[in-house]
Amino acid sequence: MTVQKLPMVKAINESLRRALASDPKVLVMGEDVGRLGGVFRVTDGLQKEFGDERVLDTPLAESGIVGTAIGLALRGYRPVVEIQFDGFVFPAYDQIVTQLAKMRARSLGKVSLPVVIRIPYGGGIGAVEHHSESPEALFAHVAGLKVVTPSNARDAYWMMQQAVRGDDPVIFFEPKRRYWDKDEVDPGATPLPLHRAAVARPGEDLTLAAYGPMVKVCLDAARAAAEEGRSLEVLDLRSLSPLDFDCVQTSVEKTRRLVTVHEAPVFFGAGAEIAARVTERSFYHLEAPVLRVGGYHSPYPPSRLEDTYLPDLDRVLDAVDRALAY
Amino acid sequence: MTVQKLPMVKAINESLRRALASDPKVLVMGEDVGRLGGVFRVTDGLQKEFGDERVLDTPLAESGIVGTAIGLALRGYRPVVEIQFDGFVFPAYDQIVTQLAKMRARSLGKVSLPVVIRIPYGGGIGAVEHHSESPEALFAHVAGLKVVTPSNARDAYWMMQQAVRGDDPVIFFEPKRRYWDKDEVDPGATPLPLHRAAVARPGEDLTLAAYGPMVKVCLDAARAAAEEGRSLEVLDLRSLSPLDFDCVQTSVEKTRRLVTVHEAPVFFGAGAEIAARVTERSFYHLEAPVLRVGGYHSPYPPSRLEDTYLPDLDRVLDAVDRALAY
Amino acid sequence: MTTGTVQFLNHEGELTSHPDHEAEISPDGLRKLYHDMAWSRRMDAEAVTLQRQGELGLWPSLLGQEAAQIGAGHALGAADYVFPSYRDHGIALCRGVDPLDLLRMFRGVTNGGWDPAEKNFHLYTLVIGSQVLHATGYAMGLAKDGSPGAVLTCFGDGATSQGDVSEAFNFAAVYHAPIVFFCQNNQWAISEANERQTRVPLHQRADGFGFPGVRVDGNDVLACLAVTKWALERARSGEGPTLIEAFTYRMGAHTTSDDPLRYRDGEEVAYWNLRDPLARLRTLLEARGWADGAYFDTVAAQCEERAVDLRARLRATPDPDPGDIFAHVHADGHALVDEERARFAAYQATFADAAGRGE
Amino acid sequence: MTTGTVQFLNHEGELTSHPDHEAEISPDGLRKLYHDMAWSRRMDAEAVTLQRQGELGLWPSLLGQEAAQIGAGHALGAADYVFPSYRDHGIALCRGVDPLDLLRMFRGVTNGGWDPAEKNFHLYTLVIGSQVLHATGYAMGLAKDGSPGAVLTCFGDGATSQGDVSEAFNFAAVYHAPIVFFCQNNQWAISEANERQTRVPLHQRADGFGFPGVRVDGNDVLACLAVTKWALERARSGEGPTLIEAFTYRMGAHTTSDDPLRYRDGEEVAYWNLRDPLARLRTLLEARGWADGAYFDTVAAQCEERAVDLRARLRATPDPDPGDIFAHVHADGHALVDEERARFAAYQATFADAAGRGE
Ligand SMILES: Cc1ncc(C[n+]2csc(CCOP(=O)(O)OP(=O)(O)O)c2C)c(N)n1
Ligand SMILES: Cc1ncc(C[n+]2csc(CCOP(=O)(O)OP(=O)(O)O)c2C)c(N)n1
Ligand SMILES: [Mg+2]
Ligand SMILES: [Mg+2]
Repeated sequence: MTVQKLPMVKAINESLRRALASDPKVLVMGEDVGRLGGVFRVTDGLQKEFGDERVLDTPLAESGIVGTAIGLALRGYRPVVEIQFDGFVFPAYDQIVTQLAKMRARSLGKVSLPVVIRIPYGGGIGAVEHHSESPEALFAHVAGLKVVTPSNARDAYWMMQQAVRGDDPVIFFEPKRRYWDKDEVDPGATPLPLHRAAVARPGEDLTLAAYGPMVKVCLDAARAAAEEGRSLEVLDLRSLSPLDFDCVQTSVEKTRRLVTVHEAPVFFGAGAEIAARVTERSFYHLEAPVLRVGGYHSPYPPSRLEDTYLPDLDRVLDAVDRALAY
Repeated sequence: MTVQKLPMVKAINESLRRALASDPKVLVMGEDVGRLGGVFRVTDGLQKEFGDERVLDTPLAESGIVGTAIGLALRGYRPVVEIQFDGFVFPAYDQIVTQLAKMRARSLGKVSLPVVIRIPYGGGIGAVEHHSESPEALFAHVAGLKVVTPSNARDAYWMMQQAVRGDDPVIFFEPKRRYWDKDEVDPGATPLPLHRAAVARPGEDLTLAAYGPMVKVCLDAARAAAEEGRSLEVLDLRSLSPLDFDCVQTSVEKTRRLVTVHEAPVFFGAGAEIAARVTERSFYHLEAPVLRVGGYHSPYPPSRLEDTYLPDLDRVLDAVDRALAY
Repeated sequence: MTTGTVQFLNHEGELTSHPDHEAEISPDGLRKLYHDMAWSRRMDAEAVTLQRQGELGLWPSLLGQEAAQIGAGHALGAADYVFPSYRDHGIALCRGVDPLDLLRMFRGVTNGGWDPAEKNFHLYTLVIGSQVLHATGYAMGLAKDGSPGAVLTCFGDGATSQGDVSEAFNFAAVYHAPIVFFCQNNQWAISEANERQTRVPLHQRADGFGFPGVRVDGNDVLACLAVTKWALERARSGEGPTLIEAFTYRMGAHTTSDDPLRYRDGEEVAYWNLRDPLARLRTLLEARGWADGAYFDTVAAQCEERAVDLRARLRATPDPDPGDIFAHVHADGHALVDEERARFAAYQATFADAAGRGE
Repeated sequence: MTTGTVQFLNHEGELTSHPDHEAEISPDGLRKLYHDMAWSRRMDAEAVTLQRQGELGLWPSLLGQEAAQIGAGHALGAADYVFPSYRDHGIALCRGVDPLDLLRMFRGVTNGGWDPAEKNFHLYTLVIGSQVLHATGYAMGLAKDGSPGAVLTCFGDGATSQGDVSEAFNFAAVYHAPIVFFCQNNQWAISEANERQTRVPLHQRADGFGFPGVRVDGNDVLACLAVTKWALERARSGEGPTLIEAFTYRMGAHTTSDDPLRYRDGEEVAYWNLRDPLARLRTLLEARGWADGAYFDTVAAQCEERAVDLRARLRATPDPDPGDIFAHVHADGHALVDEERARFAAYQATFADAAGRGE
């Protein structure tokens, strides 16, 4: 593969192809990932290229998929598991939380489980129930897991490379509404470390901290704010566990104001952790409380209401206004 | 039942007995809850008294237990489900998150699911793996659930009464290390509303916000601090979803300093939500950042290390010192 | 245990027999079955069209499964309760559910919305297998109540792989619950053929849990009706659960988002086209002289009319009230939800204000 | 399919036969089996005592299940891999696991701690049923590797109710994995008798997933050995999974925390005491003159010696290093864990300082 402009689906596809090609222990498994190439076509063509011993269409059982992936990892394989949609990860939650996350500690480090669990997540695609959720906080709270989420195709490519090569379980959240956004992917580049946040847009007056699908919304907000003479810095957190608090701290100690943005409900969400920790780290620097923009504390609504439910440019700017008013 | 001094196990037992006696639709179900009376004896004698059509020993399958409880609730029953230990709730997590929590909203309010899920939780009893965890944040983040946890026998009695009578699903966390602590229970008293926090000990200099097993630790810390002339206010939150932020706010605007304490890992834990919201509500009142004391971001350790892992009086006082140093 | 696949109407439209079961055959009954199958097919086609036109977000077509669903639907008594999956439009119609309710859900107006107790037809469940446990619990409740009803729950071949479904089988067996597990084996779970889900015929799964499993020709409405009736009767009379595997075929795409050309060949589809559940019943009705061209024209015209009406009603469906986001989360209220609802209202008001000020 | 319960040694110590299977009988082999059963029982009793003395937090006794475990353990080849539950001390011993490793876990020194790859014996799993999926995945891996080994996984009768176990049965069947599901049906899941878990004999569960299920007399070490060997051989030669239900009895409490007098009667226990797996083998050995009093005395003395040694080693086991809390969470590090570890060290140091200053 050469330098190409790719949509995120294709970038992940290429990254998986490279992983499969370069390490015979890498497996791809999940529902419909083989013959169909996944409902989003992320694994398109991989079974054809690598065979059904490497790319497995599994029975329809998420606990079974993750549970057998753990067994395969114990046998030396490096499974990359697809959960078809965010809302369908919960049948596998027990295996993830009690087994995948804890087995290394349980074995005092004698066992590693290099399993990547890919989860297309988030809303904004007009889908039916359970197809638009953002359950990342439910994984970030769990010790033993790493939780990452790219916001663009380039990061998706590289972060998948890094996730597959690492020896720890990684929950890899893919923002499905950004699947078709294109970005330049250079397979020869040197990527940022997996758990490092990025300054997606520098600014002076206030920091917007977002990840995954909301980075674009924040960039749009920053552009809109710029027209009104406000300089917003946008952070793309990229990783939620660990979370690059150094990056957030540096930014906040410059701008003195922070707004967090995610699709998931605010209550007990990532914004809470960021607000709490940044306030502790930079107490005397903050001129306003950290404000949080996110989903409401209600089940994800039917699609005709999702535009109302999801944070958008207006809601971000509203929070910006409120933060700047302090 | 008359006014009695009861340990928490017995208080919950009496509360369930009363619920079973006063409403024929109330059921108790779970593993070993019938003939054995539960591994902690919380349901002791109930099957004998109400028969095995009301108190059901179920197959060993948590998803099945919660899933059938949902069906029973749809049929008009009010099941009180026991999960044997905190670490075993995860096989039921899918049913809880995608069905129990969401069905009412899904039906536009046409269906209610009055299901109570009892979960003995927390550490400090020298148990083996999976028997000492505090997964409350994983439920509080989920819209559609109510999450409560008593810290003492009296509250346990009343909160169970209220949980069973309410029409919403309630995750009822029972602090197992406080099961044998006694308190006076008066079945004729008027209880505090279920989701109201309580000032467990008034104070002036700093607020300690805790719940469940950590309330006692905080009360001990407050007593110790008092000897050094420091007046700590201890809040017993009692409910995590909803969380009584008015109570916390009132306290913090008086004391101007807040330390949260829980056994669960700090990262993405309840302390984060409390810190974020209280800081937002009372930004100009706070003289120090909200400090959080809790578990580390590692799987709950083997029991010989749990005293090191769990917040104790010293760690609470250390945080108090740090908060007061601002 | 029933032996072999139960079939009463083969794909050539001829009546056959089975040693263990009996079909009820009356011209009137057959016409009613035909009518309901035709309407479910027409309604389904309308929904597919509406999706193509952007009126629905998604539609899972029942095309090919009409016999299974209308057969099962006709077996139900008034006191029986159904826990459907998401493709069971035919059963919904049999229960008297307004198809608009189904369409509203796939339009994204609600995530369910109808009152399950009204027609004893639970909301659709999208998480594969979950409802099978709810159904089992409900059946346990029926038994506790001494109710004369039984439960029928629907799920697909793929669903049988889910732990929840096995747990439900076991709970139902252990508690001897009055329930019929109605598995529509349409051969495919999205792109995965049966052999990716199971090594053996699915009705066999029941053996391991201790209740009978029966395979019926799922494209034979008579067989589906007879066996479901028998199984419901067993349930009602305290004989416990039954698993029915209705062996059928998903003639269309998994949903309107799916492209089956990517994973299955035309030959297979052609094979099953010959086994169309409606065609064989029509052949029988015509052969026996129980219905003629005029009858079929009338049915088609009726269906057409209702489809037009359905379309009009769907188009007139208003978008949901944003307040729905907060309104139905809890029965007894929740301080945070209330707070967010109030803040949301205030925030919305700023736009109204802004608009009012002509901004 | 094997018919009936496989048994070669009845509870009176007489050899019997079975049409489908064959026992290997040699004085040497039987003595070795007896020895291992005796040692596992003695080791187990020592652990119970140690728990009573406060040296262990908990102990799940294998009492009564020695034949099942030693039989299965002796069937294993070096390349085979075991995924145990938490009561499989006998199999652990057969694999060469140091019993101290088991005790350390129940002492609360570690949540596992041994290297599973060293003896091809995975860590104990406490969440009921989870390991059965791991075992299945591992077996899928063996097959991919073309390895000569097979997997044996252990679980209880209660575990069969868990969705994970059914999912594992199905994955194993679909992928034709080289695995033996070894279910020790000890009649009880804590306080719940078999009829609360299942309506039919558990070996029957396999039928529904498409592989053979066999019931063996779980108190007959010869039957357990022969059938497990046969099943492992099937697995290794590409014939797929087998479910073995070893029909045995938990003679003691569920764990040292349990009081079985609350839920089962003495008659049942007495019935099973007569079926003690060790007693019947001893009867056979004595009747045939393959072992005499002196032999049994020697075995007892050896076991005693090892038990004393084990106790001494356990007592000498140091408490774990608090650093263990942070040391093994991740292979590639984690900034937050590192930060917390550093803060923890600094905090601990304040106590050392305080102590140093004589406070
Ligand atoms: C728990 C869960 N996992 C995955 C999905 C995504 N999904 C939707 S339908 C489907 C296939 C279902 O196949 P089957 O059970 O045979 O029913 P059918 O669609 O053929 O009627 C899948 C995998 C889901 N809805 N729920
Ligand atoms: C998922 C889960 N639920 C509940 C428990 C609590 N528990 C521990 S052992 C046990 C009974 C297990 O019975 P069985 O499978 O027959 O095994 P046995 O103990 O008899 O060997 C239960 C309910 C658990 N460990 N895991
Ligand atoms: Mg299907
Ligand atoms: Mg057992």
